[in-house]
Amino acid sequence: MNGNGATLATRPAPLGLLGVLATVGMLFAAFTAAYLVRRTAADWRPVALPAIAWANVAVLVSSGAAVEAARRTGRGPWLLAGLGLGVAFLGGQLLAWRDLAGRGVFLATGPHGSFLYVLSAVHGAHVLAGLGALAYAGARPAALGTASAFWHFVGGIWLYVLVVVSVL
Amino acid sequence: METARPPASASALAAFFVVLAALTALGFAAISWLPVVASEHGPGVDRTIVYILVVTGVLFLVGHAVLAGFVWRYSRGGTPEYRPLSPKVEWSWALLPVLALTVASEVGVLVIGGPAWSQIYGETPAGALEIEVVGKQFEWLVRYPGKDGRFGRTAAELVHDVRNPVGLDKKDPAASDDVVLRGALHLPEGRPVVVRLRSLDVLHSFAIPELRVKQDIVPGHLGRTQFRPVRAGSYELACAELCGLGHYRMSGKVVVEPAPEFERWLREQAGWFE
Amino acid sequence: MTIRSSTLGTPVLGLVLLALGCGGCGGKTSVPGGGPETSGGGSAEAPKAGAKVWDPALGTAGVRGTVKLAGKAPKRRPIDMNREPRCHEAHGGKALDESVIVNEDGTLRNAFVWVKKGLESWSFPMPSDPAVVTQTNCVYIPHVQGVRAGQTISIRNGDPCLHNIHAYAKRNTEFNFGQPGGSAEATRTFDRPEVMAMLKCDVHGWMSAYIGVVAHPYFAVTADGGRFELPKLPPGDYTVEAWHEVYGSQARDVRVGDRETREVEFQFEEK
Amino acid sequence: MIESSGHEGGHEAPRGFLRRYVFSTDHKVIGIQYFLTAVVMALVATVLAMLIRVQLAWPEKAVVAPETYVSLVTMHGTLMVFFVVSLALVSGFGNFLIPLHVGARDMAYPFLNMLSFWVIVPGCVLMLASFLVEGGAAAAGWTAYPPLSALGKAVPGSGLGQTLWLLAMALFIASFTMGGLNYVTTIVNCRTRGMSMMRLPLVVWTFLISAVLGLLSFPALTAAAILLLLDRHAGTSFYLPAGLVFGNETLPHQGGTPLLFQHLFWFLGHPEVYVLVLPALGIGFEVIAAFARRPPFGYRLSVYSILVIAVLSMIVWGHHMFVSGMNPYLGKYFSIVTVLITVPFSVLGLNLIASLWRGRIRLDAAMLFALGLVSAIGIGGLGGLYLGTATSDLYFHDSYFVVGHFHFTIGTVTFFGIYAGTYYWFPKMFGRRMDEGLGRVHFWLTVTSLFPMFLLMHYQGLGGLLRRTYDPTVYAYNAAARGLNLSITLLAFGLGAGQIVFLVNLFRSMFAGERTGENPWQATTLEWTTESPAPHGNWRREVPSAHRSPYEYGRNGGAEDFVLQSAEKA
Repeated sequence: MNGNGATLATRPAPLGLLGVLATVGMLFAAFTAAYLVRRTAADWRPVALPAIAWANVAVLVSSGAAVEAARRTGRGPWLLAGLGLGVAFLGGQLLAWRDLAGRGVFLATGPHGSFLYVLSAVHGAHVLAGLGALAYAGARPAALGTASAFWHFVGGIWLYVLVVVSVL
Repeated sequence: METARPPASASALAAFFVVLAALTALGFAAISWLPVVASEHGPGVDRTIVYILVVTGVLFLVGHAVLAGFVWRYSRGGTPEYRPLSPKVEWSWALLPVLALTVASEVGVLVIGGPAWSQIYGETPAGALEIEVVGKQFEWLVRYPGKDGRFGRTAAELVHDVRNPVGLDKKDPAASDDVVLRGALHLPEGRPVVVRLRSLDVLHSFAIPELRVKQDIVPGHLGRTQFRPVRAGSYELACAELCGLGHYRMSGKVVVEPAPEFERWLREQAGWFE
Repeated sequence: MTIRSSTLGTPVLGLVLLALGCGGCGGKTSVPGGGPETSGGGSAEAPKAGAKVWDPALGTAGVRGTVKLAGKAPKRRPIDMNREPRCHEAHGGKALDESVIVNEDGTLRNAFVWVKKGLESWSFPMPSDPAVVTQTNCVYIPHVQGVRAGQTISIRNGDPCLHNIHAYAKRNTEFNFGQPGGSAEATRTFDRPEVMAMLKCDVHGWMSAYIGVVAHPYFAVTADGGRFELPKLPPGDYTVEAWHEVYGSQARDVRVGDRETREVEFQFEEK
Repeated sequence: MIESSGHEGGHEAPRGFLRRYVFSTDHKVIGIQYFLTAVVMALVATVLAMLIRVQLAWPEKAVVAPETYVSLVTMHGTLMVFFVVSLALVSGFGNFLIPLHVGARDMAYPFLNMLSFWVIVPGCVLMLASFLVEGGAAAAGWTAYPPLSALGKAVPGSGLGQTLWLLAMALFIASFTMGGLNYVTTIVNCRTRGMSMMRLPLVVWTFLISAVLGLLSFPALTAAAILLLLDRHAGTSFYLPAGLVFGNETLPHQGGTPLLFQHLFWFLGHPEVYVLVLPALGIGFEVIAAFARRPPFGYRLSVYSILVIAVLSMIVWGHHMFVSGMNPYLGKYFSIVTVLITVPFSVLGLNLIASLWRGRIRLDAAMLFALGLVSAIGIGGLGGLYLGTATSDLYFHDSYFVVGHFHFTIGTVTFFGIYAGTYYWFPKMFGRRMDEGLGRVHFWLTVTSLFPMFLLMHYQGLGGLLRRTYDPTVYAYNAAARGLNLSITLLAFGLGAGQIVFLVNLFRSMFAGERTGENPWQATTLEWTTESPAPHGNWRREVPSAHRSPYEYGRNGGAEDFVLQSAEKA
């Protein structure tokens, strides 16, 4: 690792990952706080979530399962499946946006809709980053542990976001 | 190695710290620049300031005296020694600042400052005069409920800077007698006042230094502040929150007058739609 | 000299680019209304390229008329200028709201009358003199005026106090700047035709003025007698519009032939 | 994902100018790049400050336009906090020092480190370019409160200038986050043998805590900025309520609340103060130990105090909002916890002073600034009590007292940290010394102008002078307070002149300073065990191990009165 091995020689990846997760977690915590404050306003009208949102969850969860299988077995096809499902999730999110737009809910139509778009877009950016990490891990299997942990975290964040926007 | 005299630079630095501390202490004679107090809760605010001034003044002077003394004393060479402290000594040493600062600072917040804070944000006293102050770039609009004692309905859509600056609804009978003034606030001496605060555009802050009043006005929220003017006179209303290029010019006039004069003045004011 | 962001930016950026060793990437400074331009081109209502140049001196057709107000003239509201004592005194404490001014004969002042349609195929020489807006004793003078699209507007502060000139417009670029007492005159331009652009002073809420930006020189503002006159037009079919800040606008179609002057009357109603 | 690369198998220095000095992954080069970028930004920010002072000294001359003035105060604050102090102190010194101090050949993620620098460069360019766009630079204050920052109609600077401001800040946050990840992982994972956490130099502790604070608090500003951008450009109403009137027309927004932004902003904004101040204190500890020839007083106590400050700093943001219309009970809570921060701070301050006790003080330029820093902490820290106590803040809020206060804390403490650090570590950066005589001139010009200048601002605050006022003569009540403005402006010129001395010294010494050896200050920490300037990979030989405390000064008496941290125990 570091030169002549005089260092503690612990791998920095887990801690670096923890840092990333902490800062991403705080980002969504900040959005949650904004959501909770904003929803107390008089103009708050809940928007029904697109039905496909739940299908997307299933896709994302299966993607997580596939990546996990890839991590445990070290087999490429699992990873490819996980990647494919991740891309499918993003496509599904776009369909969800189309569903919203089709119902006349645009970014600036109302606060709940605004949050749906913003949260899914910010989450989508992290999904893209996760897909990049998984693809990188496809080339360098040593990184798969880190990449899959990030992927699970991103998946978990989306479940959390869905709970926030549908229950609160 | 020890020499009798510290090098000139050490003397100079020590002297600098002493002079700095002395001048700082002297400078706080600027406490006399606090504008005259004209509200009931004002002395509570001033008391808090003076309390902190004394506490921090003592800490500051002692700290700088020690700093200057150490610089002067330990710059003459001598034999330093390596003597790290045991955790126990460290902890017991820490007790001093921890206790002193905790007590000193919380006394300021809770004991000295608390009562004035409660006065400002507590229950509205009975018999209070209610007025409305509307902030907009870069003017203060003041509304009195008029003869019926009720504020009429307002709506943002009705606002017209020249013809209807606070957006009074002509159709509401309570609105037609509402008095609207530009940049002038009249208050009765000795009577509690509640101010409803609104903004038409950006953040403003309703500040009257003599009354020790400062309250941000948040558009979209109906704010409020309360106080009791106890000293007749003419004061200034300032905007204390950056509100644009004319922020510095967003001034107003505050006239505190004996209650009968205030009542007479108010009766003479015509309603906006009269 | 007063430093504004636009003049400040260049040296600051220059300094930085220099320091970053990135000489020669200077950007073009955008100065709103930097100087007079010679045509009101580029907008939908502006004459097309290759339009015939009309010399108003040759004009023989004309439209004129009166703007009236039906109903009881509203009382002019006094303006409370107390916060600006010098202005207050200059008006003897009796400044009045200028939004509706009715002449004794029932005609309306400060109505803006212009040829809205019918001049698209002509182009007109641009006056070299700037239009002028003056802030005197906390009032805009004039209250209503017309300018040519692209004509320089010179903005002067005759008062010792700060005014900010905040232009509200839909089709033109809005601007907003402060003119502390004693400032040099500033110039701005509205590039596109627009009736009306509003000027406001945010420091003195009672101060507002209206500027009709027109692609041609055929506009007028009514004064005493509520009269307007749009002379020296090319013969043709026109839509003439009268605009008033409180009563809105009315349009009339009119055909004028050679050596002919048509009379048009507008009547607004006070409710 | 990101693989730790380090310098696997040998550590050959990259060849070619671009790889060595421009797109370098060497933490030392990156640190110096950050530092020099900060110098450039400091020049601009200083010019802005001088314009502000000129306007305030002669308001009747209207030297700058009012709308430009609000841009000046906004940009001066933004540049100084985020693009000068953060860059020089945290990114600059942090990058340069951390691997050298913990005994690593480079940061844990060198490529990420390079990326973090090259993300901030366009950020700087965007921020400065905003002066050139129509309407000028952002003008809603460095806090960018909406609705002022959200609506171009509200102030000219809230046009394109504010958009560039937000984009530049986004790049800054991205860069700072990458840096923070590197700091934390490097400090925790890449320490050399024997370098236990309790053997870390205090400055490394401050960088660690500062990085953790940054990672946890900056996302709030990211979220706030995203929502603000959408309110500005996409017509959403996160912050914009119904009923905003401009030009007699009501805007279509509904239901937003401007206070939301303030909470999010200060959730970052307050910890940011400690993100900047803590490393300056850390540098103070290093320099004072080396020049007083004593171990810093109460190492453990200082570490715990830093941790307590970090925790407290995350839960006190509301003290910036006492008069914002926040719930008064919340105000009381924030007041109670805020003033508690003075407790760990006073422990740190007293530890710094006590470190001098029975020392053998050498007053080199680095030490002069470190001692000035101690004094500034005293003024800044105690001044905080006036503002942390809700009742007195009612009077001082948004007055020049606040301006004076934060110029001592995130202004003076941080700058003195930067200066002390520069004089101290310059030999390790460039293999040469800075000129000591010029250093002293710099110090004396600085302290004799800076201290009175910002102290006078406190008194102006007592007199009720409000901040961000273009022409204070509008009000009569502040006549006494504003009378100091001319003096303050003259002092500001003096301060500026002093900094020119520093710049001359800095650039002259880079090329013509006296050459130095490995350990010119006879200091103990690991960076002094390698040559000056430190080579690529930091040590040509094996990385030294840590065998003892980082501060064994005054150990043997006599001339060789110190023992290197890497010296094996007998």
